[in-house]
Amino acid sequence: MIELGNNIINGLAVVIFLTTFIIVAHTRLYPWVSTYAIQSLALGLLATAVAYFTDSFHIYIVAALAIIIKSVIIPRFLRYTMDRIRVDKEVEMLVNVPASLLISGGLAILSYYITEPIIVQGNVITKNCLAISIAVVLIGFFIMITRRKAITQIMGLMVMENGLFLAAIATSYGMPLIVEIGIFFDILVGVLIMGVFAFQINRTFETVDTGILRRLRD
Amino acid sequence: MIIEALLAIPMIAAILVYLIKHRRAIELISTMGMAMVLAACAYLAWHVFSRGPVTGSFWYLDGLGAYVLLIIAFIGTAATIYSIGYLGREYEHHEIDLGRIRYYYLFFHVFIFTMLLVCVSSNLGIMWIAIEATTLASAFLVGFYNKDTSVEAAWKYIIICSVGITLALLGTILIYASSVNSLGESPDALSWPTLTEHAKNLDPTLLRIAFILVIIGYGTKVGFAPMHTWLPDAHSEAPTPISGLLSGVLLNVAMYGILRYHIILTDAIGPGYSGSLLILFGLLSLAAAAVFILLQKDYKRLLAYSSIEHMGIIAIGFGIGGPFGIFGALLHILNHAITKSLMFFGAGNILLKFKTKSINDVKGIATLMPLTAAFFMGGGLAITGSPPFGIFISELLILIAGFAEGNYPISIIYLLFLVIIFAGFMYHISRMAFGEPPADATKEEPNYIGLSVMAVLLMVALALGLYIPHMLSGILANIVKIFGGS
Amino acid sequence: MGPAQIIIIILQTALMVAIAPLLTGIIRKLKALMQSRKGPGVLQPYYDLYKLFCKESVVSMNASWVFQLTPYVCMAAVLVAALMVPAISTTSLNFVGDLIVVVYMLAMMRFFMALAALDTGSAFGGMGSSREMTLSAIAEPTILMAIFTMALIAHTTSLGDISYQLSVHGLDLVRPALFLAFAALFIATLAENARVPVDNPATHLELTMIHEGMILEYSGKQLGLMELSSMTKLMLFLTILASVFVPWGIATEISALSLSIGLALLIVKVLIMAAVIAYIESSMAKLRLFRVPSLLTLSFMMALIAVMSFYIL
Amino acid sequence: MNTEEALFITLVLVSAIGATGALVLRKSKYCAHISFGMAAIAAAIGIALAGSVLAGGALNLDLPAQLEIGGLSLTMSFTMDGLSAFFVMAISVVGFAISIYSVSYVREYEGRYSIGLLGAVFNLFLLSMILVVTAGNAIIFLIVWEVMSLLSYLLVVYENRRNESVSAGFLYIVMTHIGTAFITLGFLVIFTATASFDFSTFQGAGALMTPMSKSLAFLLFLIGFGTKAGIMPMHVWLPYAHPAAPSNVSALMSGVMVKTAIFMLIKCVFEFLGVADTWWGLLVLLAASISAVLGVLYALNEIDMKRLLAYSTVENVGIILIGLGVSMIFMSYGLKGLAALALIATLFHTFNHALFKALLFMGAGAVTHAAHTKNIEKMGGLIKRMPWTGALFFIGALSIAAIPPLNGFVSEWLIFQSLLLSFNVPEMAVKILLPMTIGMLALTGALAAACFVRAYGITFLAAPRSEHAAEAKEVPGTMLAGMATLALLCVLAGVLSVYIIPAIDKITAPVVGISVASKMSFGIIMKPADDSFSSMSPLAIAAILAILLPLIFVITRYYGGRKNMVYGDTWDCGTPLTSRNEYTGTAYSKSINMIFSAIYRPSKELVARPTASPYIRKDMSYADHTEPIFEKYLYSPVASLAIKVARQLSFIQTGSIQAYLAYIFITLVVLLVVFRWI
Repeated sequence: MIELGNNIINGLAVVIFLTTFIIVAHTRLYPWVSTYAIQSLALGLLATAVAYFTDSFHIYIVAALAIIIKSVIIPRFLRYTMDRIRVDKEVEMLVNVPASLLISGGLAILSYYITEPIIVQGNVITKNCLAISIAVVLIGFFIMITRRKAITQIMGLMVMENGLFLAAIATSYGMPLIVEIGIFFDILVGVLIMGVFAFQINRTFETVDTGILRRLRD
Repeated sequence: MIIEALLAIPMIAAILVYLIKHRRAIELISTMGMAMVLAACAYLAWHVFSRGPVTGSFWYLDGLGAYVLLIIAFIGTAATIYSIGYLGREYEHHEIDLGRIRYYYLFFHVFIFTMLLVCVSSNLGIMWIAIEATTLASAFLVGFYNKDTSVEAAWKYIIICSVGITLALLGTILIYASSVNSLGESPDALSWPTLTEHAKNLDPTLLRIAFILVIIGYGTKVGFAPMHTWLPDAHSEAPTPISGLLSGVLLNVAMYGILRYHIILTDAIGPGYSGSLLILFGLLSLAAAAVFILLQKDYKRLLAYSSIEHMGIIAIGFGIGGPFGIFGALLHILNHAITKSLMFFGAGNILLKFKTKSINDVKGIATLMPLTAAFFMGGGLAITGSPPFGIFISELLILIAGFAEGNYPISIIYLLFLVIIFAGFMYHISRMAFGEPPADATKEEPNYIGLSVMAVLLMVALALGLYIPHMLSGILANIVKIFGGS
Repeated sequence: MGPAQIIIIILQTALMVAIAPLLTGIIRKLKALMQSRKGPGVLQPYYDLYKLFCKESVVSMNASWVFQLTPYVCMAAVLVAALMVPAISTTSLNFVGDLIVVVYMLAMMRFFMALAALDTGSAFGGMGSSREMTLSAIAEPTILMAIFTMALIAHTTSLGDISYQLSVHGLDLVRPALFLAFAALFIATLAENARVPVDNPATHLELTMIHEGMILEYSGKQLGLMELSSMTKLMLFLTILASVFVPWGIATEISALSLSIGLALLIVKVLIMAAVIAYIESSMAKLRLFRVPSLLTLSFMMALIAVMSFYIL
Repeated sequence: MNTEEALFITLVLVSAIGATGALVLRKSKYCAHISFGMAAIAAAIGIALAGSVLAGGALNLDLPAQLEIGGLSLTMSFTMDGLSAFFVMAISVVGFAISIYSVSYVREYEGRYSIGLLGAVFNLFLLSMILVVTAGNAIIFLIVWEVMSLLSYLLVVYENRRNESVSAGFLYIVMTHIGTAFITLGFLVIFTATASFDFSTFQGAGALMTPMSKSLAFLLFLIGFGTKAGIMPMHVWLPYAHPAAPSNVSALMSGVMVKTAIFMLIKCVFEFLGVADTWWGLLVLLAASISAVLGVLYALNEIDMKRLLAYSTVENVGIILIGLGVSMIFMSYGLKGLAALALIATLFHTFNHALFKALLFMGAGAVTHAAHTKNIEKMGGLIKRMPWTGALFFIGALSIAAIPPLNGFVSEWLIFQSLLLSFNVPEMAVKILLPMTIGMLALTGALAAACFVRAYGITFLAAPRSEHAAEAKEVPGTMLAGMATLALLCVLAGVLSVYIIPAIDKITAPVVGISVASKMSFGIIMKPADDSFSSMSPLAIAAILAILLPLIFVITRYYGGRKNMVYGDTWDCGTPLTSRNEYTGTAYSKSINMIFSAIYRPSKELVARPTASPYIRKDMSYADHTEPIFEKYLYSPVASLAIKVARQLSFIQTGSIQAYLAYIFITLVVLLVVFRWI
């Protein structure tokens, strides 16, 4: 039973991991969003699995929230924004795909290296996911650094958030419910506000390329 | 109960100022609101300092929290009153319309609310939410003028801080994990009192990793170098009263976030580890500030960098620790809040007058606006740590701590940077204050309401330099005990 | 200090003033002889002075009271200095001041003279005063270093005591330092008294004048005073050299015999030095102004070596 | 509450009233009278206070603790012993004269700058100096010390629309702040041994400290206080800041403010640390000799009246420190008597310099006030137009040129004596080093004389060199009164010095641990604490001069018959003589300039506009500059290095958000990896 649980959870974790790499690899915007949606879905399912195997009720709610907000609302909002500001659908990257993939791989190894002392002494069934989750966080961060469009930066942040969520589930079956809800709310508001500013950037500079945001410097 | 009330006031004020469409009324309400917040905070603080921490289902307020709370309320009130004069002037010169004013005060109060929430929340998770919320609320105020630069600043602000905050959340999660491992799953597994209580049982490895994430995460918001990059942009682009609020208060709130973890680690594994990280980032910040203050061309950015410097000083103070270090750092939080907002208010008057933020274009303030010049110079001397102003005492205490704890090299580097920064700062502000004023400029003070506020702030800064009331030192001494590392 | 000493002090001071012009006359005469000229009589300076004192003085419009006051101050200063210097007897106004005070009295004289030179607004005056102050500035260290040497040898700086110590303890106080210091001070004397090779007292060629340039605007009684005071100054210096550095024979107690011996020996010593000066002046050319410093540095080094040799030997 | 405390508190109150009054009545036309009147009263109280302390009283004023933490309590305490009383006396006497002078001097600024502000800051500045020398605790000291610097800074930039005074002020405030940093470190080094900041516990702290930390503290103090005192090479600010301020303030700064540093140096070295090692004294001697010689050399070359005086302050601080250094050397060998002698000489010269430097600066103020320029080349002939100022300035010049029997001479004589007595030092090397100092001091003295002949001659004598100088008017009575007070004191302090020495000895006795008054003053005679060595009597000299001068006058008048003066033109080689033929200040210092060209490193440019004929020039312009060594080779390199490094590093703030995120990312990764290692 636990075995099965472990397999399922690890499997889903791997899915999340892979989707992250796909996002790194893709060069067009819409697939990003859909990949992100899939990743979030996997995350939700993983949460559900955890909830089922540890039969703790509040994680079901968390899972539901995850699926609704992360794999439905946010992707829709992002698509809507992209349509509104009519960005060209290219992802402008500072580091090309192969290099990005290699670096991401390196980051993954790094995160194993870092979390190793925790994993050896952890005692929750999902502990192996911790490394993956940290890897996802780092790679999300990497995406924010190397992709120039405002939208892609938001996406990167979202990927990081997914990594966090995974970490929360992995290490401690999620945070207290109230906190989780608060966090989801924050993320949602955050994305909305960033979208608003993306609009403003587009209005002021006729582009969402954050590379040109260099008026303020010393 | 009182805490709920305290949190309710700014929200109500926010809603009211947004609904009402009359400038005077808006100003009145927001002033009233802040006054009430101040009163409530004063009451809470009295309660805490006389009867010990206030606790609630989600709330926990001890001396440290109450102290920061008071600073928020005090500077917040000052900022509202200053805003009346400042926005009033811009309104009369038709630079902004009533809509913008409503928008301004709406987010002003929401911003205040979020900061209050940070201090009173007992749960680290909720504290994280609140800190993220401060970013979201203030982002709008940073982008207030909708100019290209302000939008850029706002974007950098929100993105960089969100990333940082995200890392902080990861840290929080790890802490939670360790507490769950030891305490088992429970809603208050993240509540601060519980964590400090059981700090000894927490898993050190997790704590250490967590603290790295937290100090980088919240440190981004505090403005530690090298995560400080957003700060000068945001603080210089925001409307000046908000700059004062961001520099004087928000940074301290974020610092408060770090301190909570610092205390947990102190209790768990002693002050050494987190302390040395604090010192590291403190010195980095001092260095960065020194570099950019030396060749600064924009006086609001100048002040922003000086905030980075002072956050560094505070971090060093807490990092060095010991009675003097922590006492000095706590005192420095207060001094810096007062002085920095004073400086920004002065900069606001200058900006209203000269319509430029470039240091080279500002000359002869002493001739055109004697009072502003006096307060600005006074503030400048105070902020660079000259006696007889408060900051001198707190900086000196931190230096003494360095010697008392035997951290000689750190203390000397610290002093060196202070001197360099003094030189750079004086160079800029003396060029601004003196010299032959532009021919066309008229001799007139733009903002008298603001001046009264500045006068009060300068008086307080001066008083704290000459005499520290026993009440205050008693309070600080109590707070120092919280850092005890029992 | 009884009346006898007082009388002696006054007498020997008066003597110095009285024979100062004679000294100058003698030097001039010796120079003339060495240059195989006949030259004026040795009493000529007295005639000159008398003539000057009988003349009215013409004073520049620009001049102020500084100019008027200076001659009297110069004379007074040099007299005060003379009071402290033992000439024929070791008794002198020790308590009033020591060698340093003497030097500073002469500095006072110089100070007023230099100001008076500027007072008339003539370029020569300015030139002279500038050069005078410059040269004295670089001569000063030598003089004080020489004084220090004497202080080391005799453990005192008051002139009377030095010459007393030396003449009483005789040769067992004699060190190489003494002669080095003597030589150094002698060079300084040449510089201080505007003698060749530093300055030419006989010249009136504008661009080479130093001392003469300073007193160029004086005339009549005032000029007379200035001349007399500078003659006395030279006498003073030679007396110091004679009765402080090589005081042997100077009267250490008050008796007619010893006093007369002292007088005779003093005159002999001074005459010898006068001869030396005359020889130098007729055998050497005046140095270029900016060569003088090297000469004075040399004298300073001598004085310094004097001190060191005292310590080391 | 005893008399001293009462006096002290009234002093503080009076200054406060003066300051506030000046601000309140800034519009009234009696503003100057009130503010500076109050300052004068405060100074008078200061004299009384110092007097009663010197007479045997004591001040120990403990205000409530300013702050108490962790067993450390910073109390606002003010104490006065003989030493501080001496300095309070100097400050108050000079302050008194200057306040009187200022009443009508500040009229110069009417309508241009706020008199009220000047009056207020002046009052506070005077008070702050008195507080500095009475502070009883290191923290309080640091506070009042910096406050003093800030107030003087405000006075330096008083003419705040002139860029040069603003930049001078900037240089000043930065240098003094650096100095304060060193002082703070010094105190902290002592603190680590005493665990308290009270000066009472600092007393003899040297016993608790390791030789290493003692020497460290000494160096820190020497640099820190040396900056304020203007020792080379920390003097750079002084020649700019002192002249930039209004003349009455320059007088205060040069006259007494720099002395507060001397005070603290004596206190720290003799009372706190105790002279541990001979090289301390030698180091002081070295710095002092350099300051003295270079100071006077730069003064000689200066054509700006006030900057000339400022450089001469550097020189005199050098002389003072020569005395101090010798005293330290004697102390290190336990030759207490000689140490006492040297210290007495030091203090006496400190006091004298306060008197005549303040007098000279006031004179400079009067002159610039009348001639509307600080450039001595544009003055001349003022002695006829401003006879009183001329006379008073003359006295100042005589005293600073150490002409007997004035005060400058007496103190220099004492310093010479203590140097001459250095053959008592047991150590050969030191013995041989000290004569060099004698040479330096002699050179300094003679050059100082030259400098002030030049200053006085070019400024006051001969024919006026500009219109302004030609129609200069004598300054009002109060200004003259202020100067006359100090001039009189200069003469008295010189002539009656024999009776002042014992008073100073009372002060130095507890510091050095031995009283030498009985060996120094005998009736009208003064001896250098060594009976047979030498003796001197300014009073007698004065008397003899007083007899001789009239005597000589009468003799010359009647010998060879009475003749009357004839007035005519200066001899002009046949061409009419104008002020353009006069010897200029630049020309006057030219010969010295050439002799010391190794130090001045002069550079001259000669621009000639030719005409058709190669022999006739349309006109020629000549300019020569001397090179400020320390600025060029010490300070500007450091400053430019700092700027350069900053420029190098400023790429951090590129403005690219990706870069910013990358910084965070790298920090994170690095920290995590490092953590994993440890």
